[in-house]
Amino acid sequence: MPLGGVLFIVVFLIAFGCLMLWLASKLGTQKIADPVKYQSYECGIPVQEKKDTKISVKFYLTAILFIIFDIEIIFMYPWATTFKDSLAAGQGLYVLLSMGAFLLIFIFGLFWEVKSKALEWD
Amino acid sequence: MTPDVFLFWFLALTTVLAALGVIISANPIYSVLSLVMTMVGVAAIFVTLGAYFLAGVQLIVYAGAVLVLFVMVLMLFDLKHEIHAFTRGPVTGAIKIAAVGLLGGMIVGAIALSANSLMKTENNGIQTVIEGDSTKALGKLLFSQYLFGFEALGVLLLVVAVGAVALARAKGGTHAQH
Amino acid sequence: MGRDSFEIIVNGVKMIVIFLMMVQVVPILVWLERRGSAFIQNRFGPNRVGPLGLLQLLADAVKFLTKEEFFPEKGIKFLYYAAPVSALIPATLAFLAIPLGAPIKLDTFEMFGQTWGPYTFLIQGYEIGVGIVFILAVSSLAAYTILMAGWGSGNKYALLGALRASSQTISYELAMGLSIVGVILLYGTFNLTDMVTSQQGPLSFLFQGHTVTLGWLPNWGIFYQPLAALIFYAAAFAESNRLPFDLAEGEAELVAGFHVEYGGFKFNLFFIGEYGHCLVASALMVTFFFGGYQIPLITPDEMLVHVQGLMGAGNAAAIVNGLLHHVVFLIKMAVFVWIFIQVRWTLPRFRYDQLMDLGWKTMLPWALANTILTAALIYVAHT
Amino acid sequence: MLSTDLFTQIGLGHYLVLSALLFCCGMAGVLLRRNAIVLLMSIELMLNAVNVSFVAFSRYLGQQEGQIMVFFVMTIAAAEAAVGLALAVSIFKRFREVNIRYFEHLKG
Repeated sequence: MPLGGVLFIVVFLIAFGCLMLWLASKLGTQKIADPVKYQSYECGIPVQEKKDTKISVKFYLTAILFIIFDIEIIFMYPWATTFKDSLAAGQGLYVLLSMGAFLLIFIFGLFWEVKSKALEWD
Repeated sequence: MTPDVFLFWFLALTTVLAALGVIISANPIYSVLSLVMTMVGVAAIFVTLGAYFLAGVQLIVYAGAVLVLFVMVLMLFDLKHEIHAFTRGPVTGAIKIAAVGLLGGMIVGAIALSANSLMKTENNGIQTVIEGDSTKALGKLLFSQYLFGFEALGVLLLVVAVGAVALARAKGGTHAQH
Repeated sequence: MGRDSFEIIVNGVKMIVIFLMMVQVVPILVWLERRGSAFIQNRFGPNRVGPLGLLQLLADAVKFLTKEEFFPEKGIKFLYYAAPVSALIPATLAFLAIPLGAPIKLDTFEMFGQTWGPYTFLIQGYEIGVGIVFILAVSSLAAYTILMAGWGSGNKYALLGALRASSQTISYELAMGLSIVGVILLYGTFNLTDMVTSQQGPLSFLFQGHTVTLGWLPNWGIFYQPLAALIFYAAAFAESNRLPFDLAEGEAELVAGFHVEYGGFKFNLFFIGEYGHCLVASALMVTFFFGGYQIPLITPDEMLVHVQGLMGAGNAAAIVNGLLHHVVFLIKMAVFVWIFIQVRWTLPRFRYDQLMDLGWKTMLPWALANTILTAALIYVAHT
Repeated sequence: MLSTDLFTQIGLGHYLVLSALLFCCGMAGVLLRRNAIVLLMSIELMLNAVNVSFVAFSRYLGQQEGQIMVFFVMTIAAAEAAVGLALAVSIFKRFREVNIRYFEHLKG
């Protein structure tokens, strides 16, 4: 049963990773306490504390568009597996056209996103 | 105890504990990571139910896409600490928990009471277990009986794409002042 | 020892062996990468420790293990340590689902005074019916490793690097997923073993009721889906965050992206994960487009007959046949891994806007075009 | 009548109870939490609980329709998350906080 195998290897990997980290911490050289060493690494200049780092909302937009298009792509998978079977069953044109309509919506969405400059990074 | 039974109890326990983690942890980052755990557990439960393709879709869509969005949003907001993680007032809180407990008890009781009739349907079922090529059957059904719903979802996704972009787009970053 | 527990132990050991193979390949790849880059840039590269610098691998391992344990003061302990441990999981899970060699069909044999029934031993961690979907699903979980590392380090550059890396990964996941639709259309299945099986023998396909055969070409997917292969491979480069797509890390100019605060073995675990993605991408490339473990123009069954002609019938011949195909798979995979290295030291890096434009405005439309074209061609060919 | 069958014979009822538990967790989250994003996550949890029962029914009644429904529910849940988070972002931009008590300022 594949699920058992997957669970087994996940548990094994976690154990392996933890063991390695533990081993590395035991074998590692002695710590030399120095408060500066444990600060965030910002290329040597003193750490700057700004209340809010402005992060572009583009990252978030990309993620939203990713969800939408990802689902549309997932919808194509069952279609792709059954396409040859449908052809053999003589329903080829029907399935092709119904997917064609879906693809048209997809293309229109992609076209709109490009046109509306939602995908522009500057 | 057969492996299947062990798997079910193991997965059920993990999933429910992770789901509790979502609502209990005060830091939203831990909430969302627990939710990832829940989603992975639900996907594994789908596998034990023989819905292999759906399990994959569950991982790709929920764990891979939707929750990445949640994590990214939380990181963009950079919510260091939450002062009011839970609703205030012990009385309202107790009432709410009682309501949830009542609902849970009612559902579980209903299932327990109807267990006999459920078992009967199970025996009368056309075919108790769907084996093998359930993905292909899924595809065929999707493109015959449920074609309209499928196309409608395409349109829905288009509308959502347009709407979400229009909502979220503004000049500047997440911390723009107004 | 019971029969069931024996099988479970054999499968467990097999999975661990494949995982260890994957881990062991990483230092060799590092050596290859350093020597290869030196060769490309007309330098010597590591050549001091051992012959050809081969013992450098061992020295590196010792160095990784003896680094000081470090935890940044603003870090979040759980996330900081969980990220490198979980970095191994997606790549390993994906790699174990790929068929690495022809299945070995064993007849009954005697062992421990018992007769063991006929087995089919797969050179594959576990066979999953919906192979591609499984691989896409587990590799989509890789984004969490990056985000957890970025957040757990408590460093704003690490966080920015993590956001950039995950944005880039998900953007190219679209192109990758869409290019696979063409592949699924071609083979009509999600199962990787079935895909490999349908690529056996010489190139032959059905066109409007006639069977067209080209005896001198193998029946590989690359001849049906060249565009999908190109898009898939390019997206795989972006997915594994390697040059020319290593914006997030920028090893040479920027600090290091999401793993600024990591060092020693924790960094090494990320490193193994990253090379694991390269290996998975190369292995998938071989499986989808280059006939998997099959020797060109000869099916595994025909090869088994040849081997049996040399060694006589029996289990030994079956094992040799399986291992032979495994070696063929590794050779094919090595070619693609080498292209990964070659490209890294040949092409300069993109700008971030160019990267996003390439993913969304070039590769996604082309993958879409490939899907439509494939569907139309299959429709024309089958009517 | 408490026998070990309850633990060793996994049937439809077990999956339904699991689904109910997950649903209650989600509902408790919606009622008790104040962070808008956690609310959205709890809603996702409830939708997932429903998916579990759909798949369980589909399996034990031998009908594929349940799986199709799960497919649709997943799509709609993802769409809902996308729009909900877009709203959360615009609220955050105004008030620098995603607590639900700011939602009431949205009218007009």
